Amino acid sequence: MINKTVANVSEACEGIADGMTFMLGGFGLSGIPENAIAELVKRGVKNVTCISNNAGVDDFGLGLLLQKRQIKKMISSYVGENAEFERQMLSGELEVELIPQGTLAQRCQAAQSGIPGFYTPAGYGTEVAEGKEAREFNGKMHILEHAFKADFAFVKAWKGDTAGNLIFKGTARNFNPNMCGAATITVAEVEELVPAGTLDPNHIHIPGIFVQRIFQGERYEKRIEQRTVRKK
Amino acid sequence: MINKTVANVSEACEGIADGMTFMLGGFGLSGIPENAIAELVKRGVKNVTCISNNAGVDDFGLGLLLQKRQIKKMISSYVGENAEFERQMLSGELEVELIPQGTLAQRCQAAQSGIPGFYTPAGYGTEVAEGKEAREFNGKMHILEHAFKADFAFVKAWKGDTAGNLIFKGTARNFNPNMCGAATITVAEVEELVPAGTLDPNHIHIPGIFVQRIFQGERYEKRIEQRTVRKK
Amino acid sequence: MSLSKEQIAQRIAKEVKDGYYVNLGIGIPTLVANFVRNDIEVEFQSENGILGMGPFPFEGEEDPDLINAGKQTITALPGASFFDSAMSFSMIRGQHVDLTILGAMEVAQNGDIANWKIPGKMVKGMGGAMDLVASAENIIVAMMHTNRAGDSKLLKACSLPLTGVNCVKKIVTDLCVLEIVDNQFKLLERAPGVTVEQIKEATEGDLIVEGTIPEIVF
Amino acid sequence: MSLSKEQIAQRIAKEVKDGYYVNLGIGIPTLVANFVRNDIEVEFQSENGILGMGPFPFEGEEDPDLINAGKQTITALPGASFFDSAMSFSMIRGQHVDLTILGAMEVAQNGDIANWKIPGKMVKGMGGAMDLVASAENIIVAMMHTNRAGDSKLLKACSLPLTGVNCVKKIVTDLCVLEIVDNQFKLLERAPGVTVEQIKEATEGDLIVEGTIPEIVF
Repeated sequence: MINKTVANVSEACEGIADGMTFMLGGFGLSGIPENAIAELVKRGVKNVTCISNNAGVDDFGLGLLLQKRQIKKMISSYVGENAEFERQMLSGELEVELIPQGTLAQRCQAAQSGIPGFYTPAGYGTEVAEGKEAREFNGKMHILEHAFKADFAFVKAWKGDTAGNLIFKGTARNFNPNMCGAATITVAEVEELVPAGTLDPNHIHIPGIFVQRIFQGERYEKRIEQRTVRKK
Repeated sequence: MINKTVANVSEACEGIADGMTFMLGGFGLSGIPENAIAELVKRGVKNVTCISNNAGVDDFGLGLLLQKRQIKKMISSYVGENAEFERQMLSGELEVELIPQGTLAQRCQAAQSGIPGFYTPAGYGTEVAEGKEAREFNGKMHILEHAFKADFAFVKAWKGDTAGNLIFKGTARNFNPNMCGAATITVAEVEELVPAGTLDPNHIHIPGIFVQRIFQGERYEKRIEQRTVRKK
Repeated sequence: MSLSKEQIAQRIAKEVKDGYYVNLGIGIPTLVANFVRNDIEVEFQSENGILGMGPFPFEGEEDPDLINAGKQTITALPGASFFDSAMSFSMIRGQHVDLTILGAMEVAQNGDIANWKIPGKMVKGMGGAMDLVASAENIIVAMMHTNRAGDSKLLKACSLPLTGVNCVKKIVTDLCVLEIVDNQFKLLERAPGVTVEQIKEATEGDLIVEGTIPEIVF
Repeated sequence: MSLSKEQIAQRIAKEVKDGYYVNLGIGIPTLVANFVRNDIEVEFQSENGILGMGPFPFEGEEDPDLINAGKQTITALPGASFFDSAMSFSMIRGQHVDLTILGAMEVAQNGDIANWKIPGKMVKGMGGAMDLVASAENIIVAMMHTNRAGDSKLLKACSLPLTGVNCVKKIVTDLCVLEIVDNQFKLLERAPGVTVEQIKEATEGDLIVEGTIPEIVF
């Protein structure tokens, strides 16, 4: 098998540069690439565009990059959990493109799949549709959306093997599989890295062909955003 | 959980009628819905259009429906293993639409996903592109392809549960997952039907929402088309 | 007496039928799950990637890898499945979800809905709402009839940026149950003790009132 | 001496580099797997849904649920993965596969290829070939230089229905190795003992011959 392992997050981030476009997996704080985000902060990479469903919270996730003003533009579907984000957006320091969540997922998936454009009904008749081709299919209006282009995709999986095969857990899966192979270089961090041949080939969510670099992540905080419980 | 189980293949095929369009999973003879095909032969449904990657062999798979002249039109990517098929096609008895395999898979997937149209480079400049919109994306020509419409999808899985969740095995997976939810009614036959809650929710390939009816299949022959081996 | 949020949810729960896959938005819609009859089988989909969502976990059993679209910790029922975001919206866009219940800031009498943005003031994003309202065949809006300033949220035309056009079918507010018919609000039921006159007053859009309007029965 | 099919495969195997994902077509391309150096890591993709395809199974160990695109029983190597057809073509269309090796009935000097249909005579279908040739950046054709009637298969323009346009990069035949350059066939290597004159005679399309053409070394 082709070996995709790199020693650590630093090696995994080789080649990142100011002005690049990054995809980052996760929904809220669940399934976010914590190690990669920490490395981006540490390296101080600037003027980046981030494609990510959310923007983290003030002091975790992508909020850490926002604090350091490293992000030029966010492409997201929902950004409502972050005061610093709101401040930068309303003051015009931060460019924000809000797009429907399903369109966000499908534009990643389309990039992975070599589908440059597709039609969706989402957003027709709204400001999301402005400047986009509209077309009727089966008596219903749709708009043309394009595949994303990104330099790096940073994803987080539960288990991975040295060949780059990935398995996700629970709802931490979310956008992560759709971003694999959707950028020039896909960097996967995993909670448990195992030798190729350990994972059941029927259970692999993302084959290693979509992953260029994989490493064993460290010190996952896995912070919970809304702890809701019931009494026993 | 919503219970999708039906007693047998006969109940699973309630509502099929002459002139309908069917999707059938499988690649070659691997992962084909053997029980559903036998039922379609038994019921003698006529003038049907079949969307299936292959057309079976003379005496197995969709070849059984061809023998009985039940198929009006085949939509496939490769039909080269079937003498009766070739005879009917060359004599004009059978209408045949050949399309690229990836386009076939994506047109099923698009139907499942509510994407009415998408662009692919496959077939540009060939007779497959005739009458289709061509458009340049990123300096490369693509053609517009549409989601399929079908009345029934017949798929075969390895394991399934009463909620309709499906798990496939090996390369018997192929088109089966992409056809689930791509027709008005999806009928899944499985080698092993288990109670809901038995399967690991992380390992489910197709959630039950894409399946309307599920039943325990019987007497799988699982014929091998090309037995190739090496000596021990 | 206008309905409480719980009562709005309770009334909407009556629209949930056996065998339905249901997507619940944040806020009042989330409460609907508590009122669904327990002699029918329903599965809740959360667009971040779970079908068969269960109640909140017991204290100490929270799993950061198991949340709903509101980022709350949840559980998975036996028979649940997890999937990626693209597949989740295949369920939604592909019209496999039977019922969508969501909140709104404004609903217009042609079925337009606005619920994601107040220009210059509140810009949280549409999340999955635009996909949901553009695709679902059966959309129920749960909301208060008027905003905090007392202005009607049921309008001739939305003033806020739209989430979707011509898509809302039914609305349950603290005052009544309405259906969109022929580009008007048709009054179906009123909250116990609330008069048709009160509803008319609180509704900016055109209201159809035919015959006697029964009180909501839970 | 023209090359045998095995020798064509053996020559093509030299094009397979460490770290490549490779899709092999039916026929001669399938044989390439037998000649890949074993000090490099390569993974074979088969478009029916496996990455990490291994050799044929031992007698008695055939699994009907484990076949390749040629419907032959195969094995999966440790580290292999299975996936559905849509994902398989995501790999292909998305240009994640590094090298595609396939057969052809005709190749034109502009890189056009025909390999799926002889009108009125043979209509087996294109299978995955149209997706492969439309998407792959690195396509090598493996074929005999002439057909059974002795006619050249390397043409100014294809006469058969096309599989793809302007896509072939390299061709290895029983007579030589060619590259498509500026809409012409550029001769790179010749089979041991085969003369440039013989290759010219067997090639209908325009042939570029620059300097001394070395013999193929395996």
